[in-house]
Amino acid sequence: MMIEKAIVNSTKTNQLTLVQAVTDGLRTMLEEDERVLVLGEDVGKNGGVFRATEGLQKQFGEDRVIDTPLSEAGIVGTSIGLAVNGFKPVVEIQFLGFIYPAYEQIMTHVSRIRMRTMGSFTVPMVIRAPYGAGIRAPEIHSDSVEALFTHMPGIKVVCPSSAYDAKGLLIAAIEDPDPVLFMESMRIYRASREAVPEGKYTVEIGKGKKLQDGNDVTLIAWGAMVSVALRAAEQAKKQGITCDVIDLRTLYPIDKDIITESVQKTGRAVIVHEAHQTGGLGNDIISIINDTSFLYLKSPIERVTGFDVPVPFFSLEEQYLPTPERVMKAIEKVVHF
Amino acid sequence: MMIEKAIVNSTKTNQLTLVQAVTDGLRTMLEEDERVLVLGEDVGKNGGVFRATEGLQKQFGEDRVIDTPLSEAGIVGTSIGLAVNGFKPVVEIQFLGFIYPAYEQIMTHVSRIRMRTMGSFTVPMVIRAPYGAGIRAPEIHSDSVEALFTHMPGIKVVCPSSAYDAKGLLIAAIEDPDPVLFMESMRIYRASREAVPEGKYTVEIGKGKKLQDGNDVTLIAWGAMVSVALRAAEQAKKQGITCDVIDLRTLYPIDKDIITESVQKTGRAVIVHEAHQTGGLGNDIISIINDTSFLYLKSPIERVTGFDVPVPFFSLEEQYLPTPERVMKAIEKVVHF
Amino acid sequence: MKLEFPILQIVDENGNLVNENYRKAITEELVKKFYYHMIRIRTFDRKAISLQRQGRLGTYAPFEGQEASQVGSALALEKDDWLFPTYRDHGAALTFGAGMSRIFLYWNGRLEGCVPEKGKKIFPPAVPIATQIPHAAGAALAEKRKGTKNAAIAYFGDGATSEGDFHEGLNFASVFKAPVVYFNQNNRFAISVPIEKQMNSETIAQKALAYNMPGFRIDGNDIFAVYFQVLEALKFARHGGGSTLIEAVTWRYGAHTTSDDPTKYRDQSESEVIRETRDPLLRVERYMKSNGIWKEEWVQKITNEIAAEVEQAVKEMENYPKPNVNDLFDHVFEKPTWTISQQKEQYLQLIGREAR
Amino acid sequence: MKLEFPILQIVDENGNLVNENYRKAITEELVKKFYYHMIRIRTFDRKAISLQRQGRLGTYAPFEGQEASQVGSALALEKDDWLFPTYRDHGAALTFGAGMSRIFLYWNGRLEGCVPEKGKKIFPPAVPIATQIPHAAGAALAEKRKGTKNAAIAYFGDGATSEGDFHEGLNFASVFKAPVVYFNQNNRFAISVPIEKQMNSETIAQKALAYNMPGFRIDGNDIFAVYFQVLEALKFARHGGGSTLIEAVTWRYGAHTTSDDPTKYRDQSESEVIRETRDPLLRVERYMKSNGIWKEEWVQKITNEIAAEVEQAVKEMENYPKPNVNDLFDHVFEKPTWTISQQKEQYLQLIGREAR
Ligand SMILES: Cc1ncc(C[n+]2csc(CCOP(=O)(O)OP(=O)(O)O)c2C)c(N)n1
Ligand SMILES: Cc1ncc(C[n+]2csc(CCOP(=O)(O)OP(=O)(O)O)c2C)c(N)n1
Ligand SMILES: [Mg+2]
Ligand SMILES: [Mg+2]
Repeated sequence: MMIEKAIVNSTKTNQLTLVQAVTDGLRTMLEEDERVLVLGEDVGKNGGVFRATEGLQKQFGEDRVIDTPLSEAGIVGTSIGLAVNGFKPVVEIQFLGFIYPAYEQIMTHVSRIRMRTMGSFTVPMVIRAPYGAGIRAPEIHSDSVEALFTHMPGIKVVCPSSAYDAKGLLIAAIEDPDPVLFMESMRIYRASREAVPEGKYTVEIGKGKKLQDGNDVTLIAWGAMVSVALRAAEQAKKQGITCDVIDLRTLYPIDKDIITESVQKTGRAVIVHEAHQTGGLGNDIISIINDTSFLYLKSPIERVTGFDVPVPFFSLEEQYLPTPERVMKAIEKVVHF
Repeated sequence: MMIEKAIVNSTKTNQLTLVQAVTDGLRTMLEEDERVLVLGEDVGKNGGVFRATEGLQKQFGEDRVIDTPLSEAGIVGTSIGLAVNGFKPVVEIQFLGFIYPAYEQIMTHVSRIRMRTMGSFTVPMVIRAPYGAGIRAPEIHSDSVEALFTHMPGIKVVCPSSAYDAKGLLIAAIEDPDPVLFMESMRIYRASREAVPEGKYTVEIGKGKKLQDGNDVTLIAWGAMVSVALRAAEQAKKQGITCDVIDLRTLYPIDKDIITESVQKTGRAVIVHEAHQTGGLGNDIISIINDTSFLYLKSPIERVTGFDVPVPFFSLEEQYLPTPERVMKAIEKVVHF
Repeated sequence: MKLEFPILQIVDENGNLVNENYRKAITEELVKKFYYHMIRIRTFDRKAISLQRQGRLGTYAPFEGQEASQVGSALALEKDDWLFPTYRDHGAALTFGAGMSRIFLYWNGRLEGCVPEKGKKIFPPAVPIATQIPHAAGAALAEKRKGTKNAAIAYFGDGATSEGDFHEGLNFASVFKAPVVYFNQNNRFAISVPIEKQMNSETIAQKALAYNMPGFRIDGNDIFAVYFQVLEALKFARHGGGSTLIEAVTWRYGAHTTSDDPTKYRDQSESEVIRETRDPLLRVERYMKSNGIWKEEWVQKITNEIAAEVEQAVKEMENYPKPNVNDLFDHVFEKPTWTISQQKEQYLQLIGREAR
Repeated sequence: MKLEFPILQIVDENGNLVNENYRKAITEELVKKFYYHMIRIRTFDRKAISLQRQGRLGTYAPFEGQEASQVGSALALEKDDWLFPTYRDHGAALTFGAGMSRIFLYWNGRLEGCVPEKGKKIFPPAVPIATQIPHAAGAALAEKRKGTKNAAIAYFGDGATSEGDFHEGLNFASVFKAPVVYFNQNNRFAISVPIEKQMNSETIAQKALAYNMPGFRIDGNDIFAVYFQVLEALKFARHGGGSTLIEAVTWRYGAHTTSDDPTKYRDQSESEVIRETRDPLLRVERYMKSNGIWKEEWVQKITNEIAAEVEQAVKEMENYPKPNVNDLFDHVFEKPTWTISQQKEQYLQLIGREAR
């Protein structure tokens, strides 16, 4: 594990899955700051359909962990009112693919109120949403639409790939004075456990993390795609190709420096994401490299992404999602250009 | 004017503004195909807040040109039902900045019904929306969010910059068997007139248009930014720099060939759009050039775009929007790299 | 307009006819049809759950307990009407003529599951809650414009009434007098959220008042009430009356879906009580018995037939051609865009197949 | 619950008190306050239109005709309450204490126009229709959770009732018993669309029934009815009763905005008739006259004062520091992201200014 420059108040750790780390982060902040409220569909008694809010209503009461009507615009819209009036709502959208009814509220209010009022009103809100394909969920439960929010000035977008980061970034998001969309990959919710410190600590929003050092190619991924990139990097190593592997962690604002530094070293880059290619963040990353590292590039940058098709029914989702093989192919392409 | 390979049934032309060409296109198709319906807020008696549907209700009746309740999700959702059941709804969203309430309907149904049913149901719908800044409109009336739709598989996105193209593309969109978002720049609605043929003709969706030939830099723009690019090209000429100027016209699917051909000739590109930079189409275009023309590039590609801030209140909109000066600066940058 | 919405019944829990007006309309044939379809979809439902448990089906949304609502409403339709189901209304879809193996395919993550039988106007299930409500208004309006007498039925749950699309759809339907029956199955839970937390109103039927639309509240476990009320609403729709909102009060016995654990949020013994007292099939059985039309041989016969039909559908599902990767790319547009063609080509090359 | 929603009046068109219950509550001071604020905002409104015509203001949304609704409702508020206006409710905002020059700035495309006076809980005007309706629920809920007695008022038009946010907001407010007054100004048009095409229901008040919320329909040109009904609803809210929906039936005399031409869609002579018979100011004038509290000198005095105040506000607006380009970049986040900082720096460099 990488050493984080984070303020950890406790040295005691627990072995947690990503989703448990989310619960732990919520609990920590509900304890720490009474302005924090948790709202959403089924987050109370049921503890959330993924159990991310398990036990929280029991511990903090129905006033702080609130089951809402089935209405995403209502949840977000009401939370705007709570946020401008002193609370810090952490709302759960049950699946990112069901965030669209709230899109207007997020686009025209959550993200704009600070600017419209020159800071007189602010919306310190976190919107949590499980996202992505790969768990054989019913249709429309598997969207990965971060780009709809990174193109929306006024909101930050975060996407952890590990339990440690999940808790630290979630706490940072709740403490952030501005709205944050917090994306949680369902595919890795319970994929593994790692040591997560008890109590409060933060991971800085806006900073990526180098997971592995190499010389030949820079791999950039986030969320569930990080492990895909790591597996491809292993395959590449067998061919004598070594990779820098970067977990972006924050999708807006993107950590330009970590990308630049790496690409100026390797001269090659492969970006992996599960969202569609057209309009996906891969393009933004290519632009960053174009801007910062043009003369360093040895070959065109490759994107390995979900296709330009709706996320399919689950019988075809493995074909839709990037695989280590597809990433490996791209690595070969940039190396042998 | 460029010669179009379009099927024009009439040799008679009228001098029309862009918005009049839209009306003409609607009238032509209402006459031609009785399945075509026009729906929206104020499109009937009032003829639309921009007069784009002026006179149509009178001519075709309240059954075909329909004033709807104030409800974008209702308009689009109801039109889905009309479309799968034999009609061709052409809906008007009063301003693109008010399309967000309909985002869920567009994202999960308009764009997906064909795939979800393997073609058993289809949605031949056109969504027209005036967009963009520069007319001193009240706040939130000036968004330019094409990228929210180019990242949505299953819908095409079109954005004409001239009256001729507006009519031809609109007719092509109405005849398209798939949904099309048709963006109309308010800033150029009445900026000029040009000869528009009477009757039916189409401009092919998916094809850009070269407006000017040059050797040094490729300028790529659409909608209201085309004239900004053209003015910059003029300035550049005075410095001895000649530009290819491309009007993209269709934003999804982007005309890859016209871009590739030009950039492989010039080796340099400047993309101009009024949407925010992060997540904007400029990034997609850079990716296309990265994929197709890496070895031809003489300098990093430049983007001249709206900033990563909400489109501001109109007292600052001229500062927000790309100007010929900003484009000129970028031209100098790519030339003197 | 009226303000009170008592729960309407035609046949009570004990199988007794409580509204004499319908005595003549209730033929033996009709009652047997009711029973046949309810046992048919219940058999399907149980099979689906067991397949899911065996890993032969994906996550599944069961409807046991709601058979009267789904069968009664679907049987009231004419063959050219439209049906807009949710993820829980495959009971209604099956009754209306959806292919059984297709429903299985749907729950196995297969696109083919949304393809309706030829000529059947069954829309793909609405997964994003309430989004089908305006669709039904539009499809019905199209029928009206074409001058047919066809109508549409849209299914939705109690939770769905909280979404904006419910309101916008009903408003459009009422303004345009679209021939729609808005058929609400109030099973009193939206996953874990009980109706008291979903809304402050005592009934869903009263929400019709906001649109000057006729609203009715019926016993959703009484298939007679469901059938005749929907029939009447359809007649009203076909004759230019516009839309109706019907609230059918019912209960799902089991989990929200096979991924859900109802004991987290409610006492499941309540389900058992309802099963014993208010089960929709039991009620028809009681009615049939007290009217002398219950025949064990007939029941045995249809039970066997249905079992065979369900087994056959499972077989069809399991023998269905494997998912075709071309289908990932080929149905987004009538003609694929270059991005899709290029991505398809590259992908097929990678996995070693030719683009067709 | 009740089903009938007659239009409530306290003072009729001729200035006669028609509900004796309020005789005592109607003091001379109150009536003068009504008149003062209505003439004040009318003066503002006319000035704004004339500034717009002279090119000194951007597109403007006038409210003339709706003064009783806006003033009566705003005067019922306590100073710590919340006000959620639309683009047409600056009359209400002004009455509640918004800075007049700020309202002018708003219509001149200035961010500063949305900055409330210190301590004033006035939200920026809702431009996307109906979006403020859930905001009010949330802000009011926050007050309730803090244990205050503060409430919120949310303004919206007849057209706004068609949006999903109207429904979702009222549902949330009713479920959580949020202390809100949902104050609808039914001016019977949404731009060009008359209410008959907007909804099939005869009243907006009846939509309250969908949420088990008290609903009232009042004469929105009768400031007495508006004031006392809103006061009562606020009291109900402050004491834990939850939200109320009030439909104030009124009329805008002029165009939807200065870009609109009402003669395209309605006969403007109707406005003239209403102006003569039902004008909100005229009604108070008649009341004052028949109750002997109308004093020409007083009217002259306040007219002069208001004229001076408006002129002063215009001056302030026009002498306001020019738009600062830094404001384009500096308020998106508390701390700008690098993309914003970089874009700002490059832009300031280009236009020849230092980043501050
Ligand atoms: C827009 C949207 N939000 C959330 C969900 C997740 N979800 C699926 S079913 C459901 C509950 C629906 O309850 P109800 O409408 O009562 O129907 P029931 O499941 O009881 O048949 C929820 C919240 C969804 N599918 N769509
Ligand atoms: C979501 C949205 N859609 C469309 C518009 C454009 N628009 C502005 S005002 C208006 C009519 C509003 O009518 P109503 O609610 O009756 O209020 P009024 O203007 O009469 O005060 C419309 C359609 C908008 N501002 N927001
Ligand atoms: Mg339910
Ligand atoms: Mg109105």
